[in-house]
Amino acid sequence: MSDTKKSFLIINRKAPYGSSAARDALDVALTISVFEQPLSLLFMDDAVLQLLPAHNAAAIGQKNLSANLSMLEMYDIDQLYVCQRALEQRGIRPDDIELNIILLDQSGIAALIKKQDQVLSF
Amino acid sequence: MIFSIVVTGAPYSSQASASALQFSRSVLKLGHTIHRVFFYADGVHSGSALAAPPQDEANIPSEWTALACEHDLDLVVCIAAAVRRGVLDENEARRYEKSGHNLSPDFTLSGLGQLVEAGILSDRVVTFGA
Amino acid sequence: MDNLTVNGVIIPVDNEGYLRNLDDWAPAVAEQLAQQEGIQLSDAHWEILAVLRQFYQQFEMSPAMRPLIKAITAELGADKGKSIYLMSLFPGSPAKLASKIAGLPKPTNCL
Amino acid sequence: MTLHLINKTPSESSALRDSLSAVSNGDALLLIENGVYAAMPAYAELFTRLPGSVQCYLLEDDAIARGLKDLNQDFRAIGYDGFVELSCRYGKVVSWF
Repeated sequence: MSDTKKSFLIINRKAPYGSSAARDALDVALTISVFEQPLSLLFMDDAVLQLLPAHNAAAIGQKNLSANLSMLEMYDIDQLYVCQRALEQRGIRPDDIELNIILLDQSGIAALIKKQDQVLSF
Repeated sequence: MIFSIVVTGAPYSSQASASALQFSRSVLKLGHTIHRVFFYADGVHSGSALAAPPQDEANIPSEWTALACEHDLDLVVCIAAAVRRGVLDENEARRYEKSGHNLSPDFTLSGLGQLVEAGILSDRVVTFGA
Repeated sequence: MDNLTVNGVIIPVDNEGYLRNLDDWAPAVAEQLAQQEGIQLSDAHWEILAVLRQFYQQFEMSPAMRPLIKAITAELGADKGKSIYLMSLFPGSPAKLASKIAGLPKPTNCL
Repeated sequence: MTLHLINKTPSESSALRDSLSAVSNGDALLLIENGVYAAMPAYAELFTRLPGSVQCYLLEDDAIARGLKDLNQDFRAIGYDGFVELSCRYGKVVSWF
């Protein structure tokens, strides 16, 4: 869609459902992918809670974010980075997550941010 | 330098829109360009033409309008976020069979592609979040 | 747009011809939705609609063009996973048009 | 290099903590809105492990609005023009909220 390429990073930091942040970030990610720009997603802080499996959001009248997230690979969005410390703090093991994720420590996160052209936060 | 600005907080609920407004004024004053201001999530309420704050408070939506008129700014409100929250232009009101519309004429409803395009074409994207 | 009448039952559609209640969708309804768009559904159309409905069921979102093609390639083979093929079945904006006939939600004009 | 923009107090969200863990050498921090409270002396401890190459700023209008005085001397007060200049000087702006 555009000859210019910019690398985008979306930083997710919010838990799902309680606010629109997770869904807002997902919609932006899908759009960036439609524009065929290099894209990475980073899950920090409470956003790692988005990655827990087996949501059943119909119970609260919302759409199922884990179903939506499993769609990312259909959009060829495969750079999913996760803050290791955020997982540990919440007692989540990487094996609990059904998506293909890349764990990052603090310096890994700094390096990821450093190499981006644009960073959008949610 | 080419800037784009993203606002995700609603005026009067958060400071985001007011900060973005001040920042935008400085960007323009210093001779830079604003490619687009994109209102997303609760930020869409900045586009309401019906906001009526008390006279001794800032009217943030109309301040955006004034700035846009003066500098020919592209103020884009995310259509999906806006329609959900009841911020509609005439066209969407017709599309969803609603009795009224409230988007200020100086704002445009458009898709998230406008945000991504702004990111591609701008040197800096600055987000004012809530 | 006029409401549909399918087997004597009135199926309400909005002013753009989208189903007002997604639960109303049935194959006979799809036939009429397609007719409104000037399309006579063939087996070739039906297998695309099936992929689309399955996509929506699995991911709870309607696909953009590229992921739709990816899903069709996976289900129906690479010959059919091509935008030119989809254009021939659902002219103009295939993802949008097929979604409408498949009874998926009205798109938000998000791009 | 990155300008990190923080608009929350140290306790209303993890914005500040997350930004501090994501800085690289040569980055800058700018506190705006409620973020300026982090420049109160009581919070000085939070910033002691920052690399010396990281410059710290706060938006003066937001500090004045909140009646904040005698703030952490490591933070330089700037106006919106200074905010714009920092955005230009650093390669990108990352918002933490």
